[in-house]
Amino acid sequence: MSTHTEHAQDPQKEARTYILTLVTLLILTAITVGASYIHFGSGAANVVIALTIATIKAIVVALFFMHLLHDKPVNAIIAVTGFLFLGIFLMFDFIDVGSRGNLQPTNLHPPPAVAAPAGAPGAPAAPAAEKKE
Amino acid sequence: MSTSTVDVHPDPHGHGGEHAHDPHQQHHFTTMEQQFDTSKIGMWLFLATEVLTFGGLFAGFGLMQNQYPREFVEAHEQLQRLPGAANTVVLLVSSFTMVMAVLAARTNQAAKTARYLWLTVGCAGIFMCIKAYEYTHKFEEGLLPGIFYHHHGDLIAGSHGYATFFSFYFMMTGLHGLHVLIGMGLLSWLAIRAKRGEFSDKYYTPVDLIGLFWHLVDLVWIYLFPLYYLIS
Amino acid sequence: MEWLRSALLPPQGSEWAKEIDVAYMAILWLSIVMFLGLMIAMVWFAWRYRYVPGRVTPHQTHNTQLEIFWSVVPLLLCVGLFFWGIDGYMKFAVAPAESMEVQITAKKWLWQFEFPDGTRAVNELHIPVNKAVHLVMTSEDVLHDFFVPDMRVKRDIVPGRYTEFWFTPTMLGEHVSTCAEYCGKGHSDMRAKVFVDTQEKFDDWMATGGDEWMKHPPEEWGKIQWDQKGCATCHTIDGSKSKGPSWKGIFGKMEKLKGGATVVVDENYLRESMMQPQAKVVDGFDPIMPTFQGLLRENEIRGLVAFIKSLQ
Amino acid sequence: MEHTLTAGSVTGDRPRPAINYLNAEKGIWSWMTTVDHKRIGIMYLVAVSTAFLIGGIFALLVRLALLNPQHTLFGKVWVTAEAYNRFFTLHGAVMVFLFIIPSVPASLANFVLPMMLGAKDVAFPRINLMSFYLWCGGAVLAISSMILGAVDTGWTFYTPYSTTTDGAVGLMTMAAFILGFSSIFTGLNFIATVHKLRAPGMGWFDMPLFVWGIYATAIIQILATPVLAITLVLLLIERVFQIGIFDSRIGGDPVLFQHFFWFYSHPAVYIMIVPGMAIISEMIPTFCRKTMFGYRAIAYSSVSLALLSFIVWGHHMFVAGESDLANVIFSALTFLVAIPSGVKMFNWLSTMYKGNISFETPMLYVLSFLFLFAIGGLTGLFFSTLSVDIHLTDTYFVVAHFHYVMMGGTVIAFLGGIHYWWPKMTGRMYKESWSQIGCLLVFIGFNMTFGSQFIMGGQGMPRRYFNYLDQFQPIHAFSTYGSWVLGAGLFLTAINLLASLKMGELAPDNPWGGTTLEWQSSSPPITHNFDEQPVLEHEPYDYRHRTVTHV
Repeated sequence: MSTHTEHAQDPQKEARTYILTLVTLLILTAITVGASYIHFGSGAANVVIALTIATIKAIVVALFFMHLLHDKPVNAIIAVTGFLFLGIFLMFDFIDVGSRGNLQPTNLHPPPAVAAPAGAPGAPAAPAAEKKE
Repeated sequence: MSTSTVDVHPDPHGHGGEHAHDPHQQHHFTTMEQQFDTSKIGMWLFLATEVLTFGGLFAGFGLMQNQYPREFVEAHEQLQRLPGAANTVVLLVSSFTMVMAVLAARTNQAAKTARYLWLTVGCAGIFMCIKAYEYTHKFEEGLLPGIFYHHHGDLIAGSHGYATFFSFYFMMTGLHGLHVLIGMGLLSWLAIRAKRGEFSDKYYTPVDLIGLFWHLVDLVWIYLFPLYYLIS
Repeated sequence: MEWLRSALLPPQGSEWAKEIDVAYMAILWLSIVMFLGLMIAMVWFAWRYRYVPGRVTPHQTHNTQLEIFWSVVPLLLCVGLFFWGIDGYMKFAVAPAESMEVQITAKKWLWQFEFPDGTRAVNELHIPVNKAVHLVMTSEDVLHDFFVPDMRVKRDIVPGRYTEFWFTPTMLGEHVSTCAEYCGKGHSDMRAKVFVDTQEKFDDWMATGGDEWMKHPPEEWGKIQWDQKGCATCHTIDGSKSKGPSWKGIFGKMEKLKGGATVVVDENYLRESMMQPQAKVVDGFDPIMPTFQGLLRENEIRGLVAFIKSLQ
Repeated sequence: MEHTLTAGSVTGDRPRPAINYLNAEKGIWSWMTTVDHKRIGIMYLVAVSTAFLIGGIFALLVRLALLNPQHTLFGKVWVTAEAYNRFFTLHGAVMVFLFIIPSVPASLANFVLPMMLGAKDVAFPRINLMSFYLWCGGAVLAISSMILGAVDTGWTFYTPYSTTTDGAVGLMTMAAFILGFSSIFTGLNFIATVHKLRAPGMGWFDMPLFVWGIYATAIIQILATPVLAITLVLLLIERVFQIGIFDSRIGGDPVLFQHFFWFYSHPAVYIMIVPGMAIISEMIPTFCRKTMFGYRAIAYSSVSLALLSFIVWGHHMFVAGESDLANVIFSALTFLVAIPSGVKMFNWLSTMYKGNISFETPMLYVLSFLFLFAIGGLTGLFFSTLSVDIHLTDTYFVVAHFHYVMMGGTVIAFLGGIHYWWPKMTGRMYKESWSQIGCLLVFIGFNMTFGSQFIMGGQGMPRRYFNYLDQFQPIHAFSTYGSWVLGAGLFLTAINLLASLKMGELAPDNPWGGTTLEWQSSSPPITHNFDEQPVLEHEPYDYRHRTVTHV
C-alpha cells in the first residue's frame, strides 16, 4: 500500500504540506469575502471573480487534500471529465437561453383577459395579459 | 445514495485465499494494491456522478438567475455573509483534519486517526448548527421555497423570482446538508473502527475513500458559498 | 419521380413545401443508394463466402486509406446536407416584413385565431392565397404544436412566451392542421381547418365573418358550431356525463346552480352562459368553461340556441 | 443449410465439470444473496425479459387501439383516449427505463465481460447485487404507479403537462430515479473492472470489442444518469412546491425541462445502441471465421460515440422553441455523430468480405441487424437536416426511425447475443430450426409494423394520436397486423429458448469456435470461471493458425 505514495516515509513533511494547504485555502477565503465588498464594474464581474477564486480553491483541495497530485492519473482524468461534461451542459444551455430573443406580437391588442376562475385547472389567466405591464 | 460508499471498499473480514495474504484481500483480486486502486477508481467515478448531480442544480440556479436578475440580487441580501464565511472556514478545517486522519491511518497511529476523525465529525456538527441557525432565520422571515414563500416587503411584489431563489437555496444547501449528515455518520463509524485498530498501512482504504467523499462535500460548499453569499 | 413524391408526402400547399420536398427526395435517394449499396454487398458477401469446411480466411486487420475514405466521404455528404438544411430553415424561421400577422392562442383542445383587425375564429383559419402569413403563437395551459402537413410547417407552442413561423400558401382549398405536441386527453381531437381563399373571398369573409351559416337551418348550423367551436369536448348531446352539463332536454328545465339558486334554462341564460360562463355555474360542475365573448358571431349564437332547443 | 454441431470444435472438449455456477449452491436464498456476476447476470436477464414482456403487451395494446379510427374490436369500442394515453406512456416508460437501458449491459455484459477479461468477477461484486435490487425497487415502484392511476404524460414527462396532470407521475418519476442509480452502479462496476481486472498480457487493444462497447456505454451511464436524477427530483419538487423552474404559469420555462431531460436521454439512446453494436462486433468475427477488419476503428468509434452523444441533444428540440442559433449548432453536431456509426457498418461488412460465413441463428440476427440498423441510421439524416426535420419531427416518421434503431438495432442484437451465449450460460443448445423461424418472423413482423409508419409519418400523421384521420386507416391496420407477427416471432423465440433448458442437447464448451476468453471456460462455467488464470497469447480475433471445423 505504502509503495505507491512515495513521500509516505516522511509524515512530518506531508503534515506540513497539509497545514500549508489549509492556510492557503483560508487566505483565499478571506480574499474572496473581501472581494465581495469591493464593486468591480458590473455585477457580472463580481460573479466571475468570485467563481475564479472558488475554482482555485477547488483545485487546491483536489490536488493536495484529495491526493490527485500523487495519485494514478486515471483518477484525475475522471475528476476532470465530471466537471468538463457539466461545463458542456451549462454552455449549450446558455447558448440557447441567451440567443432566444423576446418575441412579442406587434400589432395586436391582447385578447380579453379570460376571467381566471380560482384554482380551476387548465384555464389560467392568459399570459399575454401578464406580460404587458 | 452515498451510503453505498461503505460497500465500495472490500469486506474487512474477507475470507483468506488459498495462499497466505492479507485477510482484507478479496478472492478476485491478485494483490492488495490492485484492490486499493480499483476502490479508488470506483470512488472517483462515484464522485463524478455527485459533481454532475450538484451540477444540475447549479445549472438550474444559473438559468433562473438569468431569468430573474433583479429579484435574485435582492434576495441575496437576505443571506448574511458571516455565518456563510464561518461555515466555509469550519468545512476547510474539517477537510484538514480529515486528511490528517488519513495520514495517521497510513502510519499506523490508531489513536491519532480516531482523534482526527472525531475532530472532523465535530467540525461537521458545528457546520450543521450554523446551518440550523440560518434556516430558523429564514423560517421566521417567511423566506420559504415555492408556495410557502410569504415574505413581505419585496421590491417587485408578486414576482415569483423570490420563491424560486429560496427554492434553489433550500434545495442546494439542503442536499449539501444531507451529504454532510451522511458524512458524519460514516466518519463516526470509521472513528469507532479506528479506535479498534482495524486500520494500518496495509489496509486503510475506507478512511481514504470516505476522506475523498468528505473533500467533495467541502468542494461543493466552496462553490455554494460565493454563489449564494457573495453576490451583491 | 412525381408519383413517388405524391405517395410519400402530402400535397404541396406552399412554396416552402416545394423546397422541402426537393430536400426530402434528395435525402431519400441518397439513403436508398447507400442502403442498396450496403445490402447488395452484404448479400453478395454472405452468398459468395458462405461456409466451406477448412477454408482459411485472410488475416486483414485494417486498411487505413479505405477507412479514411469511408469516414471523409460521409462527412462531406453530411456537411452538404447541413448547409442545405440551415438554408431552408432560415427561410422558414425569419418572417418577411409585409406578412400578415395572425395570433394563435392554443388552449386545451381548441385553437383560437385572431386577425390583425381583431376578428377571431375558433378552429378555422382563413388566409388569402399567395400572401405571406406570419403566425405568432402562445398557449394558455400546456405545450401544443401547430402543424399543417400540406404546408410542411410546424412549431411548438410554449405557454408563457411566443413562438413564431411563417409561410406563403399557394394551394387554394381546405387544409387540415393537427396538434403535434402531446397535450392530454383531447390531443387528437385538437384539429383546425386552414382555408386558403382567393383575395376577394377572404376579404368578404373578414367583413361578414363568412357566409357558411346561410346554407344551413339554424339548428343544423348550431350542431356544426357545437362540433367545431369545441363545445363537444365538454357538452354531450345524448345525456351522458361529461365535463359540462349535457344539452339533451336541458332547454326550459329548472337548473340548480352552485350556491343554491335555481334558474330556468331559457335563451337569455344560454346567451349569458356563452359570454360569462362563470356567472351562473350549474351545481356539480367545475367553472372551467372559457368565455366565447367575441368568438361567436350572432348567427352562430342563434344557431346554438336553436340546436339546444331541438334536443328534447 | 442444416448445421449439426459436433464436439470437435476449436478447444478440445474437457469432461463437463459436475459442479458449475448453477448448481454450486442450491435454494432461492443462495440466488438472492449471490455476488457471482454470472448469477446476477441471469437474474437480470429474467427480470429484464419480464419487463420486455410487460412493455410488449402495452405495445400490442397501442397498436390494437389504432387498428381503426373508431377503435372498435369485433364491433365494440374497447378503449378511450385516456386509456390509450396511458398505454403509450407505460409502453415508453417500461421499455426505456426497465428494459432497454439495463438489457445488454446488466444481463449479458454482467455474465460475459469478466470472463472475456479472464477475471474471476466484476470489481465490486456487492455493488453489482445492490444494482440489481435497486432495479427491483424501481420496477416495484413503476408497477405500483401503473396500478394507482397510471401516468399519461408520455415517457418524456414534458412539463407543464406533467406538473398539472393528476396521474401517478410522482411514483413513476421516483421509479426512474431509482432505476437511474441501478444504471450508474452497473457502469461504475464495468469501468473499474476494465481498468484493473484484465488478464495478464491483455492490453487495451487486446480486449474483445464487446468489452470496448460496454466500456463506452459505462462512460455514458456514469456521466449522463446523474443529470436525469436531478431533473426528476426537480420535477417532483416542482409538482409539490411549485418552485417555478419548469412550470410556465409561475415563470418557469418548459424548454428548460427539455434541455435537462434530453441531456440525459440522448446519451441514453447511445446507452441502448452501443451495447447492441458491441454484440454485433463480437458475433461477426466468430461466424465469418475471420479477424475483425478495423479493430481499432471500431474501438475508437464506440468511445467517440459515447463522447459525441453529449453534445447533440438539441436535435430533439428543433421545433420546441429553441433559439435558431442553438438549432444550427445542434444540427451541425448531430451530423458528426453519424460518422462513427457509418464507420462501424463499413467495418462489419469488410469483415464479411472473404470470410467463411455459416448461418446459425446468431448470424441471422446479425444480418437482420445490419439491414434494420442501416435503415434506422440513414433515416436519422432526415432529422439532422434542419429544414426537413420541421416537417417530419413529432410524426410517425420519427416513431419509425427510433424503433428501427432501438428495436431493429438493440433488441435484435440482444436476441442475437442471447442465442450466441445461451450455450455458455445454460449449458444447453436451443433448437436451431425453431429459433431461425422465430428470427424470420421477428424480421418480417418488424418491417411490417414500422416500415409502413415511415410512409404515414411523411404524410403528416402526428405521433401519440388516438383519433387519427381516416386516410391513415389502411396503413395503421397493416402496422397492427405486423405487430401481431412480431409478437408471435418473439413469443416463439422465448418458448424455444425456455424449452431448451429441459430438452436441449448438452452444449460443448465452444459451439461456435469463438476466440475470446469466455469460450475457454466450461459450459456452464464453474463459479470462479476458470480453473487457472487464462493468459491471452494471441490477438483478440486471430484465425490464422487454426481452422474451425464443424460439420
